[in-house]
Amino acid sequence: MLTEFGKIFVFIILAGAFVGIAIFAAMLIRPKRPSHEKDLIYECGENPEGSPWVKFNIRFYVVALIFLIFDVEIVLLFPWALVYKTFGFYGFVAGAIFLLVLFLGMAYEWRKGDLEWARPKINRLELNKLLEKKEQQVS
Amino acid sequence: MAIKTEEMVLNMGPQHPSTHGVLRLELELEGELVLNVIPHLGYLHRCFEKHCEAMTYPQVVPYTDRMDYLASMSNNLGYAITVERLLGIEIPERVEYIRVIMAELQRIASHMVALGTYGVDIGAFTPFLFLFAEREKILTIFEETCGARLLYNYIWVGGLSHDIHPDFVRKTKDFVRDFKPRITELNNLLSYNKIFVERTANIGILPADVAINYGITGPNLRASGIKWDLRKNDPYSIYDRFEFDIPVGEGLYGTTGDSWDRYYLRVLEMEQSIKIIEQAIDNIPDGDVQSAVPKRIKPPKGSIYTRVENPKGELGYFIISDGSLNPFRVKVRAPSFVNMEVFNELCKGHFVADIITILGSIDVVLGEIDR
Amino acid sequence: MELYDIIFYLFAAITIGSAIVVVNSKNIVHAAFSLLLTFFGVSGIYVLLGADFIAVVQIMVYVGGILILLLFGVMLTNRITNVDIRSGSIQVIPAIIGLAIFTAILFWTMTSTNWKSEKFELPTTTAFQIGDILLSEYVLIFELLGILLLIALIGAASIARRDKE
Amino acid sequence: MGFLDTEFSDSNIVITKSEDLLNWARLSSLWQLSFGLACCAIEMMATSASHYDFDRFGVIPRPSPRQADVILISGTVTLKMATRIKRLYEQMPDPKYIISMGSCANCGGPYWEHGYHVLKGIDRVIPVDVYVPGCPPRPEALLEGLLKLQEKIRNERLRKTA
Amino acid sequence: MSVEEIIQKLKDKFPHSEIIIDNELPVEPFVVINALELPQICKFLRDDESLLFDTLMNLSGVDDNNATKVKDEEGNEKLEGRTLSVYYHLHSMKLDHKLALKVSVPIEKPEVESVESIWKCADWHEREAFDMYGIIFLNHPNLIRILMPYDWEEGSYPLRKDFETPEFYNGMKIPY
Amino acid sequence: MYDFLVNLVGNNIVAFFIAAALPLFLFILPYALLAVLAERKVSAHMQDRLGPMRTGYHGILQTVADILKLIQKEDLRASSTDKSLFNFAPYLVFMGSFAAFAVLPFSSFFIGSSIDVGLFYFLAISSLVVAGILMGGWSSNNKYSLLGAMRSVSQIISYEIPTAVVVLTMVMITGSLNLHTISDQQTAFFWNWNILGGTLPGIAKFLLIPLMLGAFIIIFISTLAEVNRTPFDIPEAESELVAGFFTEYSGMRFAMFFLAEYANMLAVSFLITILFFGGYHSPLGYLGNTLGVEWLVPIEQFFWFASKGLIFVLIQMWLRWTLPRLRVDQLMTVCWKYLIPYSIAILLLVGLVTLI
Amino acid sequence: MKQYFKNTFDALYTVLVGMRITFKHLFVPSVTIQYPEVKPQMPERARNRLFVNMDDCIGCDQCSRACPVNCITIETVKATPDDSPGETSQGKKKALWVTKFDIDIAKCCFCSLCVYPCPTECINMTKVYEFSEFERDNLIYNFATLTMDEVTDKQKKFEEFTAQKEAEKLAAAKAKAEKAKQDAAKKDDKPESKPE
Amino acid sequence: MEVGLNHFLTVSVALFALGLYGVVTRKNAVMVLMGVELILNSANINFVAFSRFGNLGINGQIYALFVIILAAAEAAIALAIVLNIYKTFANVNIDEIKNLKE
Ligand code: SF4
Ligand code: SF4
Ligand code: SF4
Repeated sequence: MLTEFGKIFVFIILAGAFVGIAIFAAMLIRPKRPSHEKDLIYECGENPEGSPWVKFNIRFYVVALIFLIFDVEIVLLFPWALVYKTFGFYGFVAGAIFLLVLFLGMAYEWRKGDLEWARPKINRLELNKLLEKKEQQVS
Repeated sequence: MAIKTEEMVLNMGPQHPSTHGVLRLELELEGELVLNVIPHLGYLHRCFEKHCEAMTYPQVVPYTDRMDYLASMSNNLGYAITVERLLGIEIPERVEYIRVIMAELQRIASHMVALGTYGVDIGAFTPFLFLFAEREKILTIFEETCGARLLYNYIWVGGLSHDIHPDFVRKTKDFVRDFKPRITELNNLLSYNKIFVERTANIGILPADVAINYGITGPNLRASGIKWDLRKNDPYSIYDRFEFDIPVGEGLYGTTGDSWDRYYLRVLEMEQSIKIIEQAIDNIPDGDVQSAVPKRIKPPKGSIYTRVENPKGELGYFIISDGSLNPFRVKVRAPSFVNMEVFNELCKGHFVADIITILGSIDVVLGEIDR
Repeated sequence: MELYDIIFYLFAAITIGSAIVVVNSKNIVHAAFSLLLTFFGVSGIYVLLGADFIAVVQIMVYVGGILILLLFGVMLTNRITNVDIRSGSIQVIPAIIGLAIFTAILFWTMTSTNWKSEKFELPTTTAFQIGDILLSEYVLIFELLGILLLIALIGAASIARRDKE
Repeated sequence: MGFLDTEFSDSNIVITKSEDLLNWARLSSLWQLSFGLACCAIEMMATSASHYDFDRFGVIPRPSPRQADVILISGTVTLKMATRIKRLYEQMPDPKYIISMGSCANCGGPYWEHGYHVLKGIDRVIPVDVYVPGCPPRPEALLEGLLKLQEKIRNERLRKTA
Repeated sequence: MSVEEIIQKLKDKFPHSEIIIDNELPVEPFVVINALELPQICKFLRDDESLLFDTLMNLSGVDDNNATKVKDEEGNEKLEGRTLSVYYHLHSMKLDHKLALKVSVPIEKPEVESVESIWKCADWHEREAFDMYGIIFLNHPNLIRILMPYDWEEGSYPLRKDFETPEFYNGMKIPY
Repeated sequence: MYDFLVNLVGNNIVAFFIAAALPLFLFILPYALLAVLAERKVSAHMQDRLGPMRTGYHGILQTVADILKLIQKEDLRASSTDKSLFNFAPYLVFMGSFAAFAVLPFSSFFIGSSIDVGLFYFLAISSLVVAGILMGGWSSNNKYSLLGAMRSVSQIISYEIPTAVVVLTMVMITGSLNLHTISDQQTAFFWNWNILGGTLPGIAKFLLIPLMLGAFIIIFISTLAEVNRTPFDIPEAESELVAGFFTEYSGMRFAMFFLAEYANMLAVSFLITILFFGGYHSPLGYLGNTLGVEWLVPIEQFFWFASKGLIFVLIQMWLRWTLPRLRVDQLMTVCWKYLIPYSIAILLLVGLVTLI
Repeated sequence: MKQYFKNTFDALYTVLVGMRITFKHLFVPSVTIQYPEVKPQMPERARNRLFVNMDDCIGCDQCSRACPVNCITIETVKATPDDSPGETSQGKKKALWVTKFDIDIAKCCFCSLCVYPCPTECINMTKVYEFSEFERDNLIYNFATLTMDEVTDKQKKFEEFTAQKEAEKLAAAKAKAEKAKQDAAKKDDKPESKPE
Repeated sequence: MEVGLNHFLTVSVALFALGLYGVVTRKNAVMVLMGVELILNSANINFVAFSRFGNLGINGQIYALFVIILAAAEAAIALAIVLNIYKTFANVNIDEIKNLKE
């Protein structure tokens, strides 16, 4: 007998099989005409300069980090949300405190600016300085 | 930033959905932050200036069409005025009126494309199509009069290629009437949309002094708060007879001279153009539009620099004549070419997405940059 | 063999097989993605053990959170283009020997102990139970976990941000 | 070896029918590489705008060549651009088609004589399927070119032509 | 201010330089100055209270194609004296007056001082003039080709009157 | 239906394979085909045009042609991609989005799997999609892909939090994680729907209505972001990143991403339907019940479920063709600074209200 | 704080306004012209494919000279008087056989500059815009009505004619010379005869 | 043989051994972290298995939940530290960092 999770598993297997079959079917039909250019990475028709596999903005990392913590807290809150009514007000307060702690963390991040994506203001002064320097060179 | 993100060089273009043609931008990125933008031009360099030297004066006109192909009429007009001044001929009133109306219609059409594609750049596709549908009406008017939809070859040295179509006045009036509510609609749909405002306000601020030093002209200059419009400040044709305002950027949602200002200024300019058309359309005098067209254009030896207010900015023609049938040298001061120069300065320190925003707000046409 | 057994062996194979890839793969990104399979397999094992809530938590936290974070960490600290990504191993032979001994001991203990192995019938859904216990017996831990996570958040974020100042 | 790569020496009804079906699919879903070069590109945009509506023919712009079927060379091809176009074309997966739109793409157009930096015809670099004349071609002309291309696809056969 | 007044002013300021007003041409007079003094004069033009030329409207290179035949000692005919010129069109937005400058340099040594540091917009214009005529702008920060491909034939400047289209570029045939 | 199939086939596993395949082939695929067409038609009419017209009557076969064409396309993979990951990513993405359908009750008669942690599972399984996207984007070895994948991932995970918080709110109201139970609670007429306060008694119901409205808006926005739709489609923002994480994909693999995208849209629409709009329940009672025709009821239920879900899909499309898109930092701002605080506030208020 | 709520409100409000507009447009009839079925009416001045009415063309080469693109190639042969190409519809006499009148439409930029100078208004722009081709060479339009044979024929005739003329001329010259000689002779004679 | 407690424990032991192997042998700090995750997972299997077969009851699952949460917190902190190490040494290979420390 299939359990309820078994059914989910069936769904997943089926999805995988569907993709497999679709791609296989395409393989039977589609042509294959390799060429050198097709082997290159697309970059608007230019030669790709350098690899994309470089370190990217740490912002993404920080987002993932905050997400992880929040995720975990939500995981903990699910059982709470299911049963807090049976505990009445006490149950609610227990969860509320937990939530407030969560909120505190968020407020901290907010204050610290971890939720911003830093954007230096356009430096007008620098531009002017640059101009001045150039002028001095000239004269 | 905690970890120094490595610099990454990203190519945008020449084939890129939003570089408005074949511009190639080389972005030096630090993560998503742009450190430097190096525009690479010339992907559409069609040797305009060389062609001019091989053509006779009237034959150059079709080639001017193909520079700023979004504003062919204005290009024609600039060239015609330049050569006329070189020749020193007088133009009939009727021609002047028609020219002004045409140029203003063209300005509206050009701004429509600018605004529409700007919407696409920001991610709104619908306004683009609405504006193109409106633009189609202008094109129909043009087509009826001169037979072509995009590259008109209409304004000739000394006159026009055709007289206006009998329906012209009525259709133009219809268009003007129908167009006003569409501007409101556009504003509601796009200009005042919070997301749009957030995307464009305070992005790519161009301060007035920098703008002047970089020689920026046209809507981009006005958006920085400088009231400077050649139609008023250095009037050509018969612009001094009309009443219209020069809108300037006010920084309604952000700082003066930001992308939103540049965008919105074009909306305002369309309104002003309509005002001019309304004044001119009823007063077209009678006359022959080809009476002043010289049979053989052979200007005296000399050089001249003339500028007109194109939709994109100051379009200047510098013509040296050596007294023969062909110009000796034609140099075009293309507004986009000059406006584009400040691009790097505007982009520094913005995100990748803002590059598109800024580029769209400058409104460049590659045909004009590369010529 | 019953279906239950087959599925168990399937998941066990997925888990252990991908775990082997994780510890042996030269390419660190491949290792991280095999970790995905491991987590998935472990989650399947939880389901077989009747712990549905834990199984879903496993997917949510491990796959959706830790794995992504790990991947970001990998992408942040490695120049993947060059050989650096192929993170090598050290002391393979001694490790294997030591581990073999250790595993043998563990295994021996495991099999020789007479576990009180009756099947403890779990309710069909464990989420309610977990909630109940969490709010009664472990309520202090529940709150403490909140604070722990807060500290972790602040700590991790400030470490990651440290040299901004 | 896919079906489309095989060359059948003779055709039976199954092959013809499936050919027809596949051809029909190809011709009614021509995704275009969104890519404009010059003035013609504006008319191309006008063609996809409301009045002419490219979408009616199943043509939608795809920004990446990997997902495109047809490349519309809409405008002047300069020497600097030609290599890029070639690469973009090459990077598209087969089967793929080219429409050369406008005088410039056909043969250099108004720039054929003195254009030291203009490629005189895109067919010097990549094989063109349909030439649409005009400067710029009216949107209807472009649509007609598209119909011509559909015609061509409809008549494509896997059978070896003797 | 009219051109004459401006010239006078310039002459006063730079007494040793040759500043010639060239209005033999009927339409627009311009001021011919020495290529090497250009930056100083330009800076003066921009900064002087009564001039304030704050924008450079246009900068164009021109191939004058004015070579004259000269006979050297051995009697061989030689073309000589061909110059390349650069025209500057200045404009003052504040005071609303214009001025055109011209400098000419021999084609053998086409070197002009750059005004990029005075008017930023000269940057690309100068690059274009370099690209098209091979005029070298000294002290320009980044004088490379702008419109033509970077790997275009060295020393081949398309807008010079004696330019000949090369047969091939990167394996592509150029002439029709 | 499941029992019926068991009887028919005799083996319940096979029966369930068929039962699971049914939604896939009877619903998801036709839906996806239609949705793509609808998207094009709706957008076209919004923009005063017509949309596909020439394949079949008014272009109804357009997507069929698209798929048939995609099958014929060469499958390109640049040599510098990470081969195995590149190949595997579409599987992962499609599996992730299809597995979500397993727990959705299409009608009281057809439910894939009625696990007791269904709601929670629904949130969790989307992490497969996240991993798939990251995999595809990274392995493509393309800058646009990688940037797109990064953005996409951080966007999806960020917006998972407001979604989860709103879901949590709903769990507090319904006291269940089982989607089937939640749907069944909102039976009978539309005033029992959760958006109108659910089945809560008395004053609490009325207090809940504004809160529910807020919660609905929040979850709608955040699910919009989770499925990468405008105004949150920056990962595949054409104007910046060409095509986002699937820039390098062609042919059938690309079609899988495409399909998954539309399947995702539908899945989240269904989730909203179940949580707020009564799931498969009819707003007006059943014709089958009044007529006494038993077998009509499930069909009606299915109809209501599908149409409610499709309405939300249509609203998603409507939004897409109206709005410009946000920038990546604004996206984060919207999520962290607006949606999450609001949702947490709603959560606390709901907690108080339900205790009344 | 106030800003915070204002932002929230603004965002929702403007989004709704936008949605209302797009919703309204859902019911606006579409402006699309369904091209292959419905063909738009061309304005009478439409500038599309060129057409040359060869009956009227006098081969004056004006159009070719006006064309900035040089896409008109005209070759003519002078007509011989016995084989006149006739008259144009306006009654102008043709003096040239147009042996070649090619317009390379692929190069043409549709500027219509060639139309104006034509003295007989025989070159004009039509409303035909659908003429895409699979081969580029098909885009070179030959308007000359003469067949190859005729061309060679005309050329020959012209050559003959010129040759004849030449000959005539020569003859004439000769005759003249002769005459002159004779005259001279006569002159010579005359005085001789005068005294007679 | 019917699948029972021992089977699960075997998987757990195998996972533990592999995790330990990873921790001991891998040079890259992130890889070490992955090993740790494997170990934690193996422990979790034990908890859950005992909650099923032993007398731990629902408590076993609670412990597993706590372990998962701790693992998350640990991963967050550990990765932050790894990043920091990387920042200072531009390297995350453990043996090399040892050398660099002096
Ligand atoms: S063919 Fe004409 S319209 Fe098209 S790009 Fe060339 S010049 Fe422009
Ligand atoms: S329309 Fe223009 S380009 Fe075409 S043949 Fe006539 S003059 Fe030449
Ligand atoms: S101008 Fe008219 S008559 Fe003269 S050659 Fe051309 S077409 Fe013939």
